[in-house]
Amino acid sequence: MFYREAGIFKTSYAADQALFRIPLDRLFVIGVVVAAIVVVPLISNEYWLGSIMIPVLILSIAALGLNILTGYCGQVSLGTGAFMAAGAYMAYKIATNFTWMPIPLVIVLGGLCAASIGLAFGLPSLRIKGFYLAVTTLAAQFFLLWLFQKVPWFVNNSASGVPTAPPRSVFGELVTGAEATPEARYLFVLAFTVVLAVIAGNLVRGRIGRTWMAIRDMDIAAELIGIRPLHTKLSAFAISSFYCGVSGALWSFCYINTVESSAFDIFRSFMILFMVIVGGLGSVLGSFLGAFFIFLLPIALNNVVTTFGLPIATETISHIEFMAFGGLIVFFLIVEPHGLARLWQIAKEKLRLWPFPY
Amino acid sequence: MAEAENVRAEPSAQTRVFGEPVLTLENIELGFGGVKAIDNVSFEVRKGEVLAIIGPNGAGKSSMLNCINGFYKPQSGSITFKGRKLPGMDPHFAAANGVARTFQNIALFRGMSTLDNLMTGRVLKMNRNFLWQALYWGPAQREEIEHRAYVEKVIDFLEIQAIRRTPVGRLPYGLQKRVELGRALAMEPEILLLDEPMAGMNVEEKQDMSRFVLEVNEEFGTTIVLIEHDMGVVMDISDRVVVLDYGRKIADGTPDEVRANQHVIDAYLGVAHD
Amino acid sequence: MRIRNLTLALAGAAAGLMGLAGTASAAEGIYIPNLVYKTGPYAPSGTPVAHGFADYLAMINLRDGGVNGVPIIYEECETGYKTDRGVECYDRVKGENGGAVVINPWSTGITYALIEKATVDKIPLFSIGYGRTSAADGRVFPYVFNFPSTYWNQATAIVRYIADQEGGFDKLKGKNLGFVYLDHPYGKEPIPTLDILAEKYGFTYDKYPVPPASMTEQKSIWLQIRRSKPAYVVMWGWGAMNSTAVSEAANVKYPMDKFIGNWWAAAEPDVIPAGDGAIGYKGATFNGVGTDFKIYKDINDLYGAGKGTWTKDQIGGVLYSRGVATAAYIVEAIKTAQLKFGNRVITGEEMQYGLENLKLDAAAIEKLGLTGLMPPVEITCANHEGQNPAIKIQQWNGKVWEIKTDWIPADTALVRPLIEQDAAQYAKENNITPRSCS
Amino acid sequence: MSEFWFFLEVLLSGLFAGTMYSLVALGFVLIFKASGVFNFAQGTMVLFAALCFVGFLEMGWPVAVAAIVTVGIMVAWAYSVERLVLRHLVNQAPIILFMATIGIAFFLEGFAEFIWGSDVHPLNVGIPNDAWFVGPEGEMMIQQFDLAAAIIAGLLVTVLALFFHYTRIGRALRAVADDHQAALSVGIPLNQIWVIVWSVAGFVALVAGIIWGSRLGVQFALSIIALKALPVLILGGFTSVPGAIVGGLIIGAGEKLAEIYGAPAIAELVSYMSGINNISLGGVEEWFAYVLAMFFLLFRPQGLFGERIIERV
Repeated sequence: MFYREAGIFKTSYAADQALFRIPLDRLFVIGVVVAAIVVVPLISNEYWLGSIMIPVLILSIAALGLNILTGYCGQVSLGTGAFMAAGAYMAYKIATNFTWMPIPLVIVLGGLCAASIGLAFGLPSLRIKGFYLAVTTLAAQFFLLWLFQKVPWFVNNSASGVPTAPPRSVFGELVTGAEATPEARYLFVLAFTVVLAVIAGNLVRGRIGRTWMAIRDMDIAAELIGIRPLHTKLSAFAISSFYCGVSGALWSFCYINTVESSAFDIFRSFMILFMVIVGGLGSVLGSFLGAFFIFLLPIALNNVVTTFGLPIATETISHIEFMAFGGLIVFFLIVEPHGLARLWQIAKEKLRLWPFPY
Repeated sequence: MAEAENVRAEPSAQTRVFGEPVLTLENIELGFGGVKAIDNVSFEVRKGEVLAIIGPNGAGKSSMLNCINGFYKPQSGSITFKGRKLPGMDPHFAAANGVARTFQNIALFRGMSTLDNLMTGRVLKMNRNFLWQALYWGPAQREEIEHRAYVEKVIDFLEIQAIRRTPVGRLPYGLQKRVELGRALAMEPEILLLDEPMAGMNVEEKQDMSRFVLEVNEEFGTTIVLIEHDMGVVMDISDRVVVLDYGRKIADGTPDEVRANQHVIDAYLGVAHD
Repeated sequence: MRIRNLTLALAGAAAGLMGLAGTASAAEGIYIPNLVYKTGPYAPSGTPVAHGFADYLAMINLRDGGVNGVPIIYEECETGYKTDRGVECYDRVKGENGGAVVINPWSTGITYALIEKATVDKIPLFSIGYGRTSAADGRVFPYVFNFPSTYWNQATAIVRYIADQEGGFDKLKGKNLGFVYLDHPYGKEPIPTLDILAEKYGFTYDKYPVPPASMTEQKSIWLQIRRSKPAYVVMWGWGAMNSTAVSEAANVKYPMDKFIGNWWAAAEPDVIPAGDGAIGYKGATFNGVGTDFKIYKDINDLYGAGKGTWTKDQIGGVLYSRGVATAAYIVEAIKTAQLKFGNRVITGEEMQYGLENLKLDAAAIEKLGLTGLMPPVEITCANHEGQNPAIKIQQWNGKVWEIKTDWIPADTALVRPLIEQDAAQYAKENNITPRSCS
Repeated sequence: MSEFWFFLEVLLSGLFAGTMYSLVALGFVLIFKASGVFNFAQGTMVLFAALCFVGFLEMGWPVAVAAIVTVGIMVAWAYSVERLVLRHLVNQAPIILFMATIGIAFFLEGFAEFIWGSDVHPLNVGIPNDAWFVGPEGEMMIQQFDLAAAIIAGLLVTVLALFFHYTRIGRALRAVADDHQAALSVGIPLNQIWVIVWSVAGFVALVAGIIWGSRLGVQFALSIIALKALPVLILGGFTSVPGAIVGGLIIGAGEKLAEIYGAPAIAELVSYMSGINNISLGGVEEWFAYVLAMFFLLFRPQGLFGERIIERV
């Protein structure tokens, strides 16, 4: 009743192929974006904005990237962290060597560097499938992190190997570094997130997205109708790595302020894979839901304890967190392989019928 | 020939005359390990005809189609297509030059809707680059709409309007077969390869499918190569029949000729091979 | 007990998101959050430190009713030694309970990530014997403290110890040493100093990095050490890496008394898994070990009152003692601040004053009952690592760590210019004008 | 000459380290063979089994009792995995099952720590820990521990091979590995088979855990080795027990040789090309196995002992 799609008729194919085919959806998403720009910074305190919204948005970008590769193109990757690291280190290198360059461009170039590295590591995907491919992405994970750590050139020969992200401004407002206000950093990250989400939405409903899904669903048939597997898989690797790279660069520049390889270790790769699974494989919305859920779960657990003063040791919470992650992954794979995004869809279907169950 | 014309919904007045061979296969050999799947087979496909390949199970029929659109590379022999004599077809070259096919076990993209499945058939005809697509604006959008229009024609033709947005994984078997035909048609094929398009269908569904095949052949002038086990259907709709047995060609001719061929009768009645 | 905890936690988890609203309760007290790690591969090292720290503060609350009567509010946030979790923890705790007065990141990576943030927020970071060495330059890093010694000074002191063993610095000439380190910002810290020392004294050293992802795979390193037979092996290790290194060293029959760990690589969890093979292994330390200090009377009272945070038979180890020492420095710094600002809840900014003017001589430490457990320090505006950084060498005898030497002074004349140089470069890169300390 | 002995020592210790990888990989292979599941949780099972074992020992139980009870726990674990997870994921894509086992691994990791804490536990079950010196001047050292571990691993493999070939359950397992549907149709109870094979994998995990644990102490970092088993499997092929052994040996030896001989050579090359001195490239071991596996896959996707797959439509 509240949510309706009946009675909405499209008179052109353009309208029928729009990103959001139902006006209510479109309104809702626009509303969310507007709220994210205006309301969130107003009502959030520094902790919420700086320690929750910013990292969640950044991780959403990485989850989007992995979802393109795994959810849409069906290639499992355990190397997300490495591609994030590539973006972060290259963005740092570019930002410090070309100090005149506007920071958004720096971030995008960092993403492009990650994309080219992703391309290289995507090459084996032509011959290798399934978890065999997962192992080659592990090679990327370990090799790249080792490389960034070993070669002092990447960190401008800094003694500790953990350089600080340089402060940079957009429109005269600092957006990176510790002195940038959380509001400025948040809006900067949000801008990237919105643009990249729209691009992802466009790509997956167009030709490229269809070729990805064709390869995912049945690669042999796809090849026989003329889709080139190599092109398709490589484009997914490149675009996915671009997203991861941008996310990694933002992580270093707008969140932790240092370029540090341990921020992009194998654990990070797993976390992002979890976000995609829990959020929903093959869903743009799911990437966001998954990122929120996986990031907030441990923090929520911790907060319960501190807020209510429950007599639970910190380590116990952390153990519970591990168990909860594991349990949730299994739960979602069994009960709802399409993740939170599918639950959202079901909720919408329920709303459409409400209050009449039939 | 006369047989075939009888069952056509509107028998054409003139005798069906077929043009040049569009595809020539010469001395094709294909084996897996020690097993010979195709043993020195040659035949040609002529423009505008409906060619049936028949034979008992394991005769090498599907392998033959796989050679034609390049999924398998024959160990020897040649395929002449579009004026090029190739040792084996390249799948992309085949698809780009109008060879489309359906599969014995449905090979649809199960996670995608009917519409998207059909749109994948248009992939080779779409060429806006990545940046336009990322924006989904201007040329990219125009292109999408243009191809959507064509796909909608196919949808109308196959009468599958109602399942446009349904993920094909949820469709019943008969409809899936139809969607698969639709995906092949969306490629605007010159040669359509159908691998048992009517397997597992009931009589009504078979009639529908036969009608679609013949209409495609007549309306669009598409050359059709099909594998089918139902002899009634084969004899009714094909212009020419190639019979394979144990990887060898044992007959090639009009349905009537084939029906009278002693080798074919032996093969089907199970006379011991020497 | 654990099961009950689990059910409690699960019940609470549902309400967790509500808790996220971040209700900053305004409890009256000095708020000291602690970024601990009691889980994961580094937990064996992280757990005792956290308990020592927590016990000392609890003891102060129990015995004295707080610092000069102002109670301490203590809270832990689990980081798992992960930088991003550490940053999140910092952001979460910094504003609670009226604001954190000091932050202990307990990880070099987290320290690096927090230096700028903490400076902006005016909350002192106390990285005791870890973190960024050049933060010892208080002019560039006003809010970072790393006394009683830094990695660079420790490296010089260890080399001095080796020279003493060999009979003088001139005996180092031509010697070959091995340096086994965790391939992580922490492990790489002393390398520039070692380079300079090697050049100055004419010795060479081989670097053996241990990747964090496979800390327990050190076979090839120890094979190389067996081949090259370095005169001494110095280790900058952490977590599971240490115990593996000690086991492997014993396996290849490396003379254990020539194997010296830094102060994070010489505690009980590092040697116990290696069994008897570990006997003779040496390590640097800046704190005492054992329960024979006067202060343990009060800590035992704490356990007697059932308010201890650990089990009583586990206390007194190297890392536990370090936690105690850290907390003691913090309490004394609070007292210093209260001398100036009055006996009330102080702010982070006031705590910065307290730390910067902290002066603990032997007599003061004796009064605290901590003689031998922690070294005297004197902090100034410009020098945040203390005036006379020094270490002791301890040795594992199969049962306990025994202190073998008196204080071995670091070569501050060599290190200080390096610190100032690095700090100046940092200041330049980040457009910081060093404050004047004169 | 001593350089030669050193090379031999490196090679040998690499091979010994390889047997450790093989032990972990063996657990993977067992489960993969019988259920087509790539069990990412095998490494965590090693940790969990070792923790239980050492925990019981510390309670003062005799070794045999502790071992038996631990095996019992692993069987119970196998049963609950089958009951709660695998049963609900029959007929899912392999990759879904793979991801589910990642979930299982996380759960078990948290659970193990929850029950047993995060401390390092020394473990001594009486494996000799001395060394022999071989060569004209005793240049080469052979550690008795390594040798003992290799012998145990060898015994285990032999026992498993016999089990697979000569017992009824073993034959049923192989039938299931070949074709689930077919095995079901001849009346082999799939669920039961899965429980058995996960239990056997649990037993292998216990053996691996005891050996690793006696060398390094039972500690949390044990679960990290699970990842190393992946390239071992790639080399050996997922379905081959001898493959797991050979793959482990190749990776073990290759890693050590790459670290000791390869890394300095590359470092020299890099510093020659870039003109920067004093480049240290240690830690090659961290990625060597994965990169080796990746290149290997490019040329032989089915592994050393795997069967070639013919694609069909």
